[in-house]
Amino acid sequence: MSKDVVTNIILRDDEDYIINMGPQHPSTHGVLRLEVCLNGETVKYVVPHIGYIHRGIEKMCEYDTYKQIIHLTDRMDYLSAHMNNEAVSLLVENALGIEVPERVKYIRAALNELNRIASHHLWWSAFGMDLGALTTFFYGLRDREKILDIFDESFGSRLLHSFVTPGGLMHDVHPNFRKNILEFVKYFRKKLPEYKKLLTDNIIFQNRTKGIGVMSKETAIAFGVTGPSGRGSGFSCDVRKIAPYGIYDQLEFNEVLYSNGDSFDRYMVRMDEMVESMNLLEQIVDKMPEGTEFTAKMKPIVKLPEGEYFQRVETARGELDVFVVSDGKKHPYRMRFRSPNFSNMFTLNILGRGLKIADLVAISGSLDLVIPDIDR
Amino acid sequence: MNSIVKYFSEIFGGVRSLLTGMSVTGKYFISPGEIVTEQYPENRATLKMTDRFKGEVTMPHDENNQHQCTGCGICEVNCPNGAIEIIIKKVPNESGKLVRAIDKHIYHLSMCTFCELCIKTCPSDAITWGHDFEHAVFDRTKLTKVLNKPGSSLKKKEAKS
Amino acid sequence: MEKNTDLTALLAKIAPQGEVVQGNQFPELTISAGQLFEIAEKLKNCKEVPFDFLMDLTAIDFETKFTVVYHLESTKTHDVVVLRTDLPDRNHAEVETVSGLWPAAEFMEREVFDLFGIRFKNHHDLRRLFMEDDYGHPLRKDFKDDINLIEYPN
Amino acid sequence: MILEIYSFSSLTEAIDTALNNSMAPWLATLTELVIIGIVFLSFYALLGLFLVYLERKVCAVMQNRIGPNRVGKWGLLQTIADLIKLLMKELIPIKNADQFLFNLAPYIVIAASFMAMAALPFAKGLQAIDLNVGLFYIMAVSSLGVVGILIAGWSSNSKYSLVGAMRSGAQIISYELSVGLSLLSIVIFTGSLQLSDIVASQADGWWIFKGHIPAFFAFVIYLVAGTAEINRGPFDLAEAESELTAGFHTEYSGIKFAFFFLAEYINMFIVAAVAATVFFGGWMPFHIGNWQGFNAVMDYIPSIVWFFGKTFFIIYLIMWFKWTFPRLRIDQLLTLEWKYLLPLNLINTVIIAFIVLMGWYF
Repeated sequence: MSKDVVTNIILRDDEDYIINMGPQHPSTHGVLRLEVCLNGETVKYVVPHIGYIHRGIEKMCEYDTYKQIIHLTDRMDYLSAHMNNEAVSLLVENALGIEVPERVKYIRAALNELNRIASHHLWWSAFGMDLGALTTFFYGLRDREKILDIFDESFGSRLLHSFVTPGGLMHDVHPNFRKNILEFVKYFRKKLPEYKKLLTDNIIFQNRTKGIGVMSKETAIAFGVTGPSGRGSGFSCDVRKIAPYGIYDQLEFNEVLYSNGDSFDRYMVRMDEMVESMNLLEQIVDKMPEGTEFTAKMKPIVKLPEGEYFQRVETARGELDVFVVSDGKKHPYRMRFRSPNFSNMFTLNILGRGLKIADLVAISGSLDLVIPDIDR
Repeated sequence: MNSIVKYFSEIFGGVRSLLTGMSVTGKYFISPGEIVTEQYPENRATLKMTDRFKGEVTMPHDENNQHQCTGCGICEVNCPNGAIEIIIKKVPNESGKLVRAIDKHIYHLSMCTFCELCIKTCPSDAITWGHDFEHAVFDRTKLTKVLNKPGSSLKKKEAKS
Repeated sequence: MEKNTDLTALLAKIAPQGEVVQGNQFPELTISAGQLFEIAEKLKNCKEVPFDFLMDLTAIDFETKFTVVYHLESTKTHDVVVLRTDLPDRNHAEVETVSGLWPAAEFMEREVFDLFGIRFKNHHDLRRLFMEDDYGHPLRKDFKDDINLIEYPN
Repeated sequence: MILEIYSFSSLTEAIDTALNNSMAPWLATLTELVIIGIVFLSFYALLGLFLVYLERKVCAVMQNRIGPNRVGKWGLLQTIADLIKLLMKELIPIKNADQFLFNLAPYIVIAASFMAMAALPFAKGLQAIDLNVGLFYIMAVSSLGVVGILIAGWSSNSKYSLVGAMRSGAQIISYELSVGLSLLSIVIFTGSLQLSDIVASQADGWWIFKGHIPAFFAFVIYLVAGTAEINRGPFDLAEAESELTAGFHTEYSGIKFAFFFLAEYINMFIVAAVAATVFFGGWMPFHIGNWQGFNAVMDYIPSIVWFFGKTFFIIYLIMWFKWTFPRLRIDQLLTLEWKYLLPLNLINTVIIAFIVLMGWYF
C-alpha cells in the first residue's frame, strides 16, 4: 500500500473516554452510532456502528419481481430516489436489450438532475445546521419545496416516487413539466447567490471547514469514496462521465473537481454541482422531444436471462452499483446494492482522528451521509 | 509590517463577510412578504392536492353503487407488500349461473408503500388514487379498509360495438 | 476514454492458473481461493492498467458453494474486471482478506461475513456489521426467519 | 432637563415615607426589600417569557416563517403554555449523579442573573440599589453564573454535560477579560463606576457618539464578548446542540431545565442593558450637545421607554448574530479572544486613555 493512504486500524485502551454519538443524536442525521473516543476535546478515534435501520433490502429483493424491486430502492437513499430507481430499471433494460424511447431518457435525466439539486438542498440545509447556522435549514428547504412541487405534480408524491420503472416511466409527466423546470431554474439562479453570502463566504464557516478532514486522492480511491465527497479530493469518479448511461453522453456538462479534499472542497463540489445540474436541466428541456410516449414495449412479467448483470449510476452521493445474479426466473437470485454512503462513511475515522469533536460533526456533514442507504 | 497588514486585512475581510451574511437575514427580516409558511388546519378549504396525488387506494363507485372490480386478483399479486387482499364470492347472474365477484376488496393502508403497481396493472381500471391525506387514526386496525361499499355490485360493461 | 481491448489477454497473463471468460459486460477471472490474494495484489500493482478502485465486493450463495465476487476498476483507464473465487465448503468458507490492498474492502468484507458467514483470514477487525452476534446469516439461501415474514407468496 | 413627571423617584420616595411613618424603620426597610423582591421576581419571569417569545418571532421572520401564532393573539401566550408544560413535566432523577449539586446548580445560575438586575438603572429614579461600584458589581455577579454551569455539567454524571461545562468555563474566563476592558474604556471617560454617574455623564450625548471611533470599537468588542459570555450563538459551544446534544443541561428536565433556559435569556437582557447604559446612555434620552429645542422634544419620551428601547435594540442585534452565523469551534473561540479581541481592546483602551488625557472628546 502506498504511503499516502492511511489505514483504519484502531488502537483501543481501557482508559479511553468514550462518548456515544447516536443512535439518537442531532448531527448524525439518522440512526448512526459513532463511538467517539475523546482526549479532552480532541478525537482519538471514531468507530461507526451501523445496522440500526437494516431492513434486509437485498434479501427482500430475492422475493420480489423486478418491477416490485423499484419501490424498495426508493427507500435506500431516499434523497436520490430517482437515481436508485433508474439503476434497477437500466439494469433490466440492458439485460433484456430493450431500447427505451429517446423522450424517456431525457425525462429520466431531467428527474435525476432535479433530484440531485433537491438532495443537495437538503444537504446544504443540514450542513449549515450541523455547524450551528440554523437559518440555512429553512432557506434550503424553502427552495427544495419548489422541486418537490414539480415532483408532486407529475408523480403524486414528493419523496419516494417509484416513478421510473423497467422499460420507461410509470406514466407520462405532467404537461407543465418543462415550464415548471424552467421556472425553477430561473428562481434558483436568483437564490443561489444568497447561499454564497450566507454560508460560503462566511469567515466562521470557512474557518470551520478549510483544512478540516483532509482526504487525499489516494485515500479516496482506496476507501472507495465516490460522488461529490470523492471529487472534492480530485478523484474523477462521475459515472455520468466514465460510464455514461441514458442520455448523458449527448449532454454537455463538466465534472466538478476540487483538489484539496477538505470539508470546504467537498462543500464547493456540491455547490458547483447545483449550478451544473441547472445547466443540464436547461439543455434537457431544450432538447427534449415532443410527444407522449413514456414507455417501451415490455412483457408484463419481466424475466432476466440467466447470468450476472451489473449497472453503475451516479446518485447524489456517489456511485450506486446494482449487481444481479439471475437464474432465469422472475425474481433475482441474488441482488446486491453497492451504496455510495457505505464506503463514504467509513472514512470518518481516518478523517476525524486528531481533530476536535466539532470538526467531526463538520466532516460527517460534508460527507452527506444518509443512514438508510448505509444499512439497506 | 506585512504581517500586521495581513492581521488587519483578515479582520476587515472577516467582518465584511459577517456583515454580508447578516444582510441576507436582515433583508428577510424586513420583508415579511417572503414568508412561506402554510397554516395547515386553517387552510384546509383552499389546500388542494395535485391531480395525481397518491393519498390512498380507492375504488370509485357510481350513483348506482356499482364498481368495476371483477375480482381478478391481479392487484393482489402485484402488490409487493401484501397490502391488498381480495375475498371472492360466487353470485348468480341473470341466467342463474354462479359467477365470480368480489366479496371484499381489503386494503391495508398501513402496509401500502404507494408504488402504484396495483393501479397500473388493474385491467378494468377499478381502483384509483384518492386524494385524502389525513390518515392518522388512534387505532391501527382502522387503517385496514374495505374498498367496495356494502351492497355494491359489478358495473355491467356496455356491449362492445 | 478508450477501453483497453485486450483485457482478457492481460488477465490471462497475470493469472495463468485462473479461468478467464468474457462475461456479458466485463471480463471475468475465476481463481481458487488460495491464489486470490496473490492475484489481487498483481492486479492492483499492474503497470498498464492498475486496478486501484474496488467498486464492489460481495458474495453469492449458490447452495452448493459460495462465490466471492470482486469488481475492480482502474481509475486510470476506467476498465472494469471481475474477480471471482469459489468456496465449496459452505460451513467453513474462508478466504484471504484484501483489505490490505483496498481499505474499502474492510467493511465490505465485514458485511459479507455478517450476511453470509464467510470468514476472511487476516482481517484485523472481523466483527458483525448489521446483525446481532447470535443471529443467523440472512443472505444464505438456507436461512429461515420465522418472525419476519419475508417469504410471502408472490 | 429631564421632565420630572417621568421620574420614578417621587413614587419611590412617597412609598418610603409612607412606610417609615407607619412602622419602625427596620420594619420599613424589610417591607421595602420584600416589595422590591416581589416586583423583581415577577418582572424577571415576565421578561424571560417575553424574550423567549421575541426570539422565536425574530428568528421565524428571518427564516421566512411565521413563528408562534396559535396560542393567544399572535401566539403571545405560547411561552406561558410552554412554561406550564415545563412545570408539569417530570423531574427525572439521574442515577449516580451528585444529587445535592445537581439540584443546586439551576438556583446558582438563576440567582446570579437575578442579583445582577438589582443594580440596573431601569429609568430615572428606578434603580434598586445604586452602588458606587455598580458596573463592577454587575460584571462580578453575572460571571458567577458559570459556577452554576460548571456544577451542572459536573454533577449530572454525563459525558456530554462535562464537555459542555468545561467549554463554558474556558469561554467565560477568556471573554470576561474583553467585557471588562471594553467597559473600562468608558469608565475612563466617566471616571466613575457608579451607574447613575455614568448615565448622568451622557446627558449631552451618548458615549458611543461622544467617544469617537474608539468608543464604537469598544461597543463592538463588548457586544461580541458579551454574546460569548452568555453562551449564545455563534458562541453557544456550551450547549452546542449539533455536537453535544444540549451540553451542560442535557440531563435536566422540567422546571430545572426551565431555570437554565430563563437564566440564559435574562443574562442576554443584562448584557444588553449594560451595553445600553454604558454606551447608549441608559434611560437618558437622545441629546445632542446644546440643541435645546431638539433635546426638549426628546425629553417628552419617558426614560423607561428609552431604556427598554435601547436594550431591545441590542437584544435584537444579539439575536441577529445567532440566527445568521455558524458556530465557532472551541479553539477558534479562544483564538478570537486572545489573538484578536484582547490585543485590539488593549490598544483601544490606550487610545481612549490618550483621548481623555488630551481632552479630545465632547
